[in-house]
Amino acid sequence: MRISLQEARDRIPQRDTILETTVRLMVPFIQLYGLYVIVHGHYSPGGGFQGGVVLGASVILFALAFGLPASKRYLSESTDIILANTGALIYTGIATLCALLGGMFLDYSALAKILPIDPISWHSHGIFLVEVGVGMGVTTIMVSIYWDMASAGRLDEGL
Amino acid sequence: MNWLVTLLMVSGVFFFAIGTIGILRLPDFYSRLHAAGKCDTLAATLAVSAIALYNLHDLSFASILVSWKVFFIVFFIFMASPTATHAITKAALIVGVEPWQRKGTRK
Amino acid sequence: MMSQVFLSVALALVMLIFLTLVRALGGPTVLDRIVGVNMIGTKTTVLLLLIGLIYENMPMFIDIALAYAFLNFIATIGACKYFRRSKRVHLEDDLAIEKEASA
Amino acid sequence: MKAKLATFAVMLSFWAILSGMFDAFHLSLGVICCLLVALFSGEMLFEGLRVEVRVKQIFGMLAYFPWLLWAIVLSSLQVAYIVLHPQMLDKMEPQLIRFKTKLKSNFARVTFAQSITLTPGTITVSLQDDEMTVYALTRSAAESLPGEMERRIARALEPEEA
Repeated sequence: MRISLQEARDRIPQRDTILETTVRLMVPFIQLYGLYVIVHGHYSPGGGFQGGVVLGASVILFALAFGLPASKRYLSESTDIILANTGALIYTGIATLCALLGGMFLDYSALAKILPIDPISWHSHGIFLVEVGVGMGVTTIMVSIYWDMASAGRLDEGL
Repeated sequence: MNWLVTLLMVSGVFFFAIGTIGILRLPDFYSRLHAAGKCDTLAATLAVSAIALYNLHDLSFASILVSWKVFFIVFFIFMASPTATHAITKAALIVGVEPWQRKGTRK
Repeated sequence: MMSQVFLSVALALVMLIFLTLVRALGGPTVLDRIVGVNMIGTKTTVLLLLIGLIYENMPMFIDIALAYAFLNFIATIGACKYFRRSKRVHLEDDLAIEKEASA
Repeated sequence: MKAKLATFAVMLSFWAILSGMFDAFHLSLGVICCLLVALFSGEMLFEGLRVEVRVKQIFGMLAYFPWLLWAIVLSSLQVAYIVLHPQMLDKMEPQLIRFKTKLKSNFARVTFAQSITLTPGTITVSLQDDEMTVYALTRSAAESLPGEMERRIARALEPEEA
């Protein structure tokens, strides 16, 4: 049946079923990809920041498809803040721990005093731990920046 | 094998070219989306599967995994491209972009 | 021999990206620009894979291409969602209104 | 719970493809990452459906996929014909049409909508319950809907009702 432009405009539903179903199928894969980028930081391009961006983008995609309130049910505001602070704490904590144990700031080989494995492998493990912290921070800060900007700081309906 | 890869790749570029000419030549927004949505999906599928096929020329476990990863991009484009087209069409309809009409026909 | 094929295909893609840029820059409405940018994103994904083949460093460039494909899709959806709110999509109209206001 | 386990299995196979490294360190990290994703988005892949239903749908999609690929080739050739035709404006007659689909499940409807977007001369504008609004480029494309594609999707995804 042929219809006019105005009629089609009036019939656009509130919830977009096509977008929602596709996004549902995509989000877990994007999240796992983000985690993969964080974990394989020293073999492939990437690391904490890039993986965090992909992870944050997956939550933003969820928020775009289902609306801002649904995304706040998915990742609550308090969890978001706690994760952001934990991420920053991991980064600075490890860096300061190195300094306290007698090395330089972010000098991972000093960590060998806690757990005696050779300093070279502590380098890679230390970088890995720091990147997990950076990833957590970037993810949650990206999500909260999106929340603030999409709803002009009111954290209500949003885009 | 090399010929097949070349053939797939050239046809991919051909459809990319069709899509590009399409969005440059077609008269209105909605018909441009036709060129963008369909041709780009097919072209990306052809080109990316050619890359996955070429990647298998030294057959090993690692290269098979890499080819699977390349194929994942194909799956993703297959899901993402129609969804993006749909979202853009809907946005255009809501903001009220007028479709092109042939002279003499009424809506 | 195959690397020559890949190189010429990559060059052709770059040319097509420039042609698409015409629509992305000059499209009459904002939504035309979004379509143009989305198409450039698809071409860039393929181009990244081709660069990976040319430099024989496939595993690294696949990661970049995958991330690019994800972010391209998310950016398109986000831009659509944003411009759905604004009722004026012709940038020229906006410029004209601004000119009137300042005059 | 079952949905979470199934998500975990799917994620683990995806991790194996992504990572390609099977030493103990990376494998254990992979298990942790998959667990995290399964905990956070366990319900997302299955949207409240039973796991068996989703698995059946995936196999139905595999059966339907080759035909869809062929339809996309045809549609791209048609776009090529219109685009390269010197008087292309004569070939076009854009129109919006609306029709009801017979498909029952959400997934089948969305598959149908996406397939319409990918096949000759039509783009899905909106989908509300069983009503679809489609923008068609030519009259023949508009008249061909719902047509054969709906029957094929019904056979692939909803075999018990066909």
